[in-house]
Amino acid sequence: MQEQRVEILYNEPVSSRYFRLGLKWKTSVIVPGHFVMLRVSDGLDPLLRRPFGVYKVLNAKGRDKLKGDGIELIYQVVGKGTGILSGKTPGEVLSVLGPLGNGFPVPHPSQDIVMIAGGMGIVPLYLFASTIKRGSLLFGARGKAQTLVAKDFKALGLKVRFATEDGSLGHKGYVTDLLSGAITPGTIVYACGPAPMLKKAAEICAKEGAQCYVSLERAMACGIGVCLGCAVKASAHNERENKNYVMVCSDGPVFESALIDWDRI
Amino acid sequence: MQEQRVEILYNEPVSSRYFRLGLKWKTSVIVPGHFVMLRVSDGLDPLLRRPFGVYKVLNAKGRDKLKGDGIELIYQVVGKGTGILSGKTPGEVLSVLGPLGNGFPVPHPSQDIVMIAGGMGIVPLYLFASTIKRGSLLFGARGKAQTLVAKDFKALGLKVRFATEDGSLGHKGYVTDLLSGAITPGTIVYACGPAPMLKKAAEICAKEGAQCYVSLERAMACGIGVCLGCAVKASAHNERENKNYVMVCSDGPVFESALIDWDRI
Amino acid sequence: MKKTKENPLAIVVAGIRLKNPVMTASGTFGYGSEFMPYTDLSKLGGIVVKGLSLKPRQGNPSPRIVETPCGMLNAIGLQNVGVEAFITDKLPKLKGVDTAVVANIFGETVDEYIEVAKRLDDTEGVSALEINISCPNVKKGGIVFGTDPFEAARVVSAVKKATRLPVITKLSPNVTDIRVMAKAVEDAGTDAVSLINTITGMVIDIEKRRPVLATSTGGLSGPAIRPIAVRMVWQVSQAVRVPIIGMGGIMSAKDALEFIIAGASAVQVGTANFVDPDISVKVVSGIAEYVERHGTTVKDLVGSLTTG
Amino acid sequence: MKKTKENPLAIVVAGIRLKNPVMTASGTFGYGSEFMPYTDLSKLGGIVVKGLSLKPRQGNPSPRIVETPCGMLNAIGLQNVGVEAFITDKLPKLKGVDTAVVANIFGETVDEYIEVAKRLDDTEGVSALEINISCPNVKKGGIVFGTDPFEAARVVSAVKKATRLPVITKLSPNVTDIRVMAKAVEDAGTDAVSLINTITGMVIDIEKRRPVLATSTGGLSGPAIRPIAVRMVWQVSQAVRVPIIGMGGIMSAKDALEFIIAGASAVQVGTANFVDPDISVKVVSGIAEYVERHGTTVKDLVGSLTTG
Ligand SMILES: Cc1cc2nc3c(=O)[nH]c(=O)nc-3n(C[C@H](O)[C@H](O)[C@H](O)COP(=O)(O)OP(=O)(O)OC[C@H]3O[C@@H](n4cnc5c(N)ncnc54)[C@H](O)[C@@H]3O)c2cc1C
Ligand SMILES: Cc1cc2nc3c(=O)[nH]c(=O)nc-3n(C[C@H](O)[C@H](O)[C@H](O)COP(=O)(O)OP(=O)(O)OC[C@H]3O[C@@H](n4cnc5c(N)ncnc54)[C@H](O)[C@@H]3O)c2cc1C
Ligand SMILES: Cc1cc2nc3c(=O)[nH]c(=O)nc-3n(C[C@H](O)[C@H](O)[C@H](O)COP(=O)(O)O)c2cc1C
Ligand SMILES: Cc1cc2nc3c(=O)[nH]c(=O)nc-3n(C[C@H](O)[C@H](O)[C@H](O)COP(=O)(O)O)c2cc1C
Ligand code: FES
Ligand code: FES
Repeated sequence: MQEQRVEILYNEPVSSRYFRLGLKWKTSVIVPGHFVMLRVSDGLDPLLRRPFGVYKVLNAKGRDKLKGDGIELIYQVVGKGTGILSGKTPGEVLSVLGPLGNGFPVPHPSQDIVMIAGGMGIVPLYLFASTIKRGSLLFGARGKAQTLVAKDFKALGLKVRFATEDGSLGHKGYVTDLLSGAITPGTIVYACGPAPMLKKAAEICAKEGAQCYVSLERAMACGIGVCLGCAVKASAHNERENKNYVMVCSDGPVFESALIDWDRI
Repeated sequence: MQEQRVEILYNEPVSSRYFRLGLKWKTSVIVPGHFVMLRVSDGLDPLLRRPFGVYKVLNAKGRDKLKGDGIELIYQVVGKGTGILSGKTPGEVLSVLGPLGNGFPVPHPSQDIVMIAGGMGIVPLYLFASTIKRGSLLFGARGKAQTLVAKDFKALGLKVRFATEDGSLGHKGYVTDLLSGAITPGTIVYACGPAPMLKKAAEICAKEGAQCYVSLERAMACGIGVCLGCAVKASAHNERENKNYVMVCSDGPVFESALIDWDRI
Repeated sequence: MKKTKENPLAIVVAGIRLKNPVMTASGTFGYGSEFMPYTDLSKLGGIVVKGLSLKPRQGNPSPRIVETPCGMLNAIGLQNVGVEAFITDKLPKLKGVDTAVVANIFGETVDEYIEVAKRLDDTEGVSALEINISCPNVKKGGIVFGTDPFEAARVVSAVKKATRLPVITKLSPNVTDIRVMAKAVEDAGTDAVSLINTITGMVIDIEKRRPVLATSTGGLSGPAIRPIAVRMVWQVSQAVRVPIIGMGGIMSAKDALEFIIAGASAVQVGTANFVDPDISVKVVSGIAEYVERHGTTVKDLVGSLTTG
Repeated sequence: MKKTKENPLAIVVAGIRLKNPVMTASGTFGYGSEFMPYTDLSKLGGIVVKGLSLKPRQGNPSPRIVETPCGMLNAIGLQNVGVEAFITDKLPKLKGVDTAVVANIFGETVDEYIEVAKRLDDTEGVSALEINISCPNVKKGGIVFGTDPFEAARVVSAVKKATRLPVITKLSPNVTDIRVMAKAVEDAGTDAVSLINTITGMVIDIEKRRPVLATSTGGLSGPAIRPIAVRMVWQVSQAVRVPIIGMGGIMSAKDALEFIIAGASAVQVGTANFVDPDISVKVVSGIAEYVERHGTTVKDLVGSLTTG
């Protein structure tokens, strides 16, 4: 959990706006769903760390494959911080805080597993899938270019169904369109992606009686539950527990979908 | 004079804290004493450009050797901006504004020339010396390590005398200790270095009746005479011309020493 | 019926027609002509020149500037050539440049403001006056005009009487409630307000144990102050009806649009001109791109913020 | 004659003995114990906990934070567990940690301040109270206590009467003249002042044309505001005799020393804790190195600035 300075092993473009970042990492076991906070520059702008999910544990040893020589992150260049990150070269050293947060709960062996990802939401789900090694994935993306990482998924031997808004791959439309058809009341759904997608997935699961866990994203300052910046409104059910807001970084990022007030997400 | 984005040709350490920076530069003729303003990062911190003198014109062609394929700067890592600069690699592109300022005046062919440099003050004097190809240099530095660039000077065939505070090379003490002995009333002195050194040099020259030109440094924001930030107080003589302050960037950086109010430098 | 396609960037502020909402801020653009080698002045909505006083002023001792995180402090001390030399030496150089020229003026007494305003009143080539009230009021023991609503209003109504030019009053952010100041100068008859001027700050050299600036404190500008400036523009836009010119840390079209959406009819680019002397023109083209992409006009964007 | 070598970093502020002048700022360090995995709390001069109210508060809707150039805005809305849960659940976790614990308190009425203060008065493990007066005064239509010298003084004297603990009053920077506020709370009996709290700011999402924060505006913190904070500490140090605790954008020992030299007896590190949870301890060792190199003490450095 400590802050550490780790070496960059590789930082390679997957496509023009997506990069795989390999970091030396020997210290702690990663649980799928964990994230890390990277400091992209020693300067004061950008000031805050940037959160990223863990995609892979490199050269993982042992039974659960969650401790190895390094970790791989996948990031999309969207602004200042990720722009600077994309210019880093192997051998450079980054300050990393983590692993942080609570991971995905382990499913019951008898449960059917459906993973549903939108865009970069694929990241924590891949690590989860590579541990659990069963279930199927529904993957929504803007277009074909963004589905590159899905190759890794297929290599795991998991069934992957695509949805693209432009119809360039798989179903034309939203990935949540595929969800009702893929679940039954016993299914456990793991979802990660943009808020509207998660909201829709939560609704569908509630309707179909499936269990649903979502991994949320929120602008973060500290990543460790102290700034109270990454709050999301808890559902009325949770309000009775006297927790009106939950913190994505320390209470999450993975939540049971019923705990979230989806109207105020 | 325009802002341009130029490619880094090389950025090599001379010693641990000094770097030679080669930049592609085909556009404009450089006059010795000119400086450029570099933007070390596209981010907002550091916000302002950093001023650096021009040390060399690379592959210079033609009579006056002042137009070539590139320019070389030498910089010392002293803070945030120069720290970032030292991490840049060949092929990266920098935004450069320049050449800026007014260079050293050309001496009369009959005049004896003495150059006196302290630390990084060597930079503009080297370009001057490599054009004028005569005279002698008095070079003051903290210790032996900082005198590396003096090799280039010797290669020009000029006489160099050193002064180091720790006595590790040449005279033990201040470089200005050597000045009285090196000049006569007809000499023209070109000085660049820290303010106390310049002040002392100006005093000695005034006393000995030698002409003296100094190249000043001052924190700069714009480099083009509009922010009025780099002001230095003019001497009483200049006050009569209704110029109480002169701007180092646009009125200088080279000034006749009598124009400066050395008590308020 | 013919429908002339109007310039979607054009905006009228205090009766001044600007071809686009981007002006350069006083003190960061000299007298304008210094930027001719670096940028195309005719592409700018307007130029606000360095603050002018009745007599030339030599300014403060040096050091006058110091960089700060994402900003800078300046204590130039309002050095300027004086209104006379401006009219005879500087203004003629802008002849033929197709942009609005605004003269920023200041004084140490109300009378001085009046005299500078009068001198500029019959000067060709000046589109408006911008009154800098962030100046020490010598008669009031150095308290700045701009932090006292009564004194600010006094200056504004005096200048209004002394000139036929539109008057923009430039507000200081160093106040508890900038709406109070804005209302005071609106009531005094200003045609527009511009904000924000710099925020007082200080940097200390810990080795010398002295302030870096010769005057101890200076004015903070640059992107560091932008969130404060946007907030103040938004507050003022809800308090007054006169148009607002917003500024403080604008480095890009995105930043400028924050001010416009918050309620500014036009913006001024300041410190950024030091970083890139062509940046103001880049802000213009960025705004043009945004307006085009959203099929809107600057006029419609002004104050288009939805809150709550 | 034996001369005991004293700790050159030690300082007494408002009767609290600090082993060094570095504290953590309220709202940026949770209730302290959250940082145990990341840093050694016993190396800190003190910890100021998240602002406490009489009842638990749920805080503001989300988004609550946004990054700005060299800073951030927050609108947490003073979410906290309430004074009761602090005493029973949070404070015991700091038992055995060798550092001063300061409880930051606030209320929406003077009575609420009094009740929180009273509840903490007989609590073991609390060294002092810090009163946050940057809170909306519900009885005065939401005007914050901290921008009105009379209201601020009312809070301070009420709290002073309600507690035997030393009282530190935390000043808001959103005022025309912070010296007036400092003097008002000094006269009301505060044992020390701390400054600055955040400066109100706003960031707009230009695509949505909405403020990024759910509450529209938030408080600006981080290195962007440091020059303003240093200036205010210096001004206050010339206006009052009570000790000053300085803060605003401290990221390093160098920054902390600016505040101390300007007149602060101690400093608080805020936003920087988010960037590096061990940074406050690094500030301590940097100050130790400076004090050693200069053969001086923190006590002698306080207010050692030479101007003019
Ligand atoms: C728990 C968690 C895990 C994440 N995992 C990944 C991942 O594996 N791969 C990946 O590419 N991204 C991930 N993100 C998102 C990533 O943190 C942001 O894309 C990144 O911080 C943007 O930084 P920037 O400086 O480039 O963008 P900025 O310049 O800061 O902003 C650019 C745009 O991105 C938005 N943005 C900024 N910060 C965030 C944020 N924290 N969350 C969402 N949007 C943001 C801004 O609103 C703006 O529109 C994750 C976020 C969280 C909270
Ligand atoms: C006309 C001119 C020509 C110059 N030529 C050279 C050169 O050829 N090689 C070279 O190494 N340096 C040169 N300098 C100095 C160089 O500009 C500064 O060292 C540089 O700006 C420091 O940037 P920084 O961000 O690393 O330091 P900062 O983090 O900004 O400051 C570190 C330290 O350097 C001091 N400093 C900052 N800016 C300046 C400045 N402009 N002048 C003097 N001291 C400053 C600060 O007070 C501080 O003590 C020149 C300066 C001028 C004005
Ligand atoms: C070096 C400098 C000089 C300035 N001089 C003046 C001036 O003469 N008159 C004035 O009204 N404002 C002056 N200002 C304030 C700017 O016009 C502007 O209000 C302020 O810098 C905020 O904008 P910015 O952050 O874009 O720079 C000056 C600012 C700087 C940085
Ligand atoms: C997320 C956050 C929460 C804060 N909460 C409080 C608080 O509860 N009470 C208080 O007095 N100050 C609070 N502050 C203000 C800080 O204590 C401090 O005064 C301010 O952030 C300036 O210091 P900095 O720039 O080092 O952060 C908070 C600041 C931040 C960033
Ligand atoms: S990011 Fe600070 S509490 Fe979650
Ligand atoms: S640096 Fe701006 S006038 Fe010289």
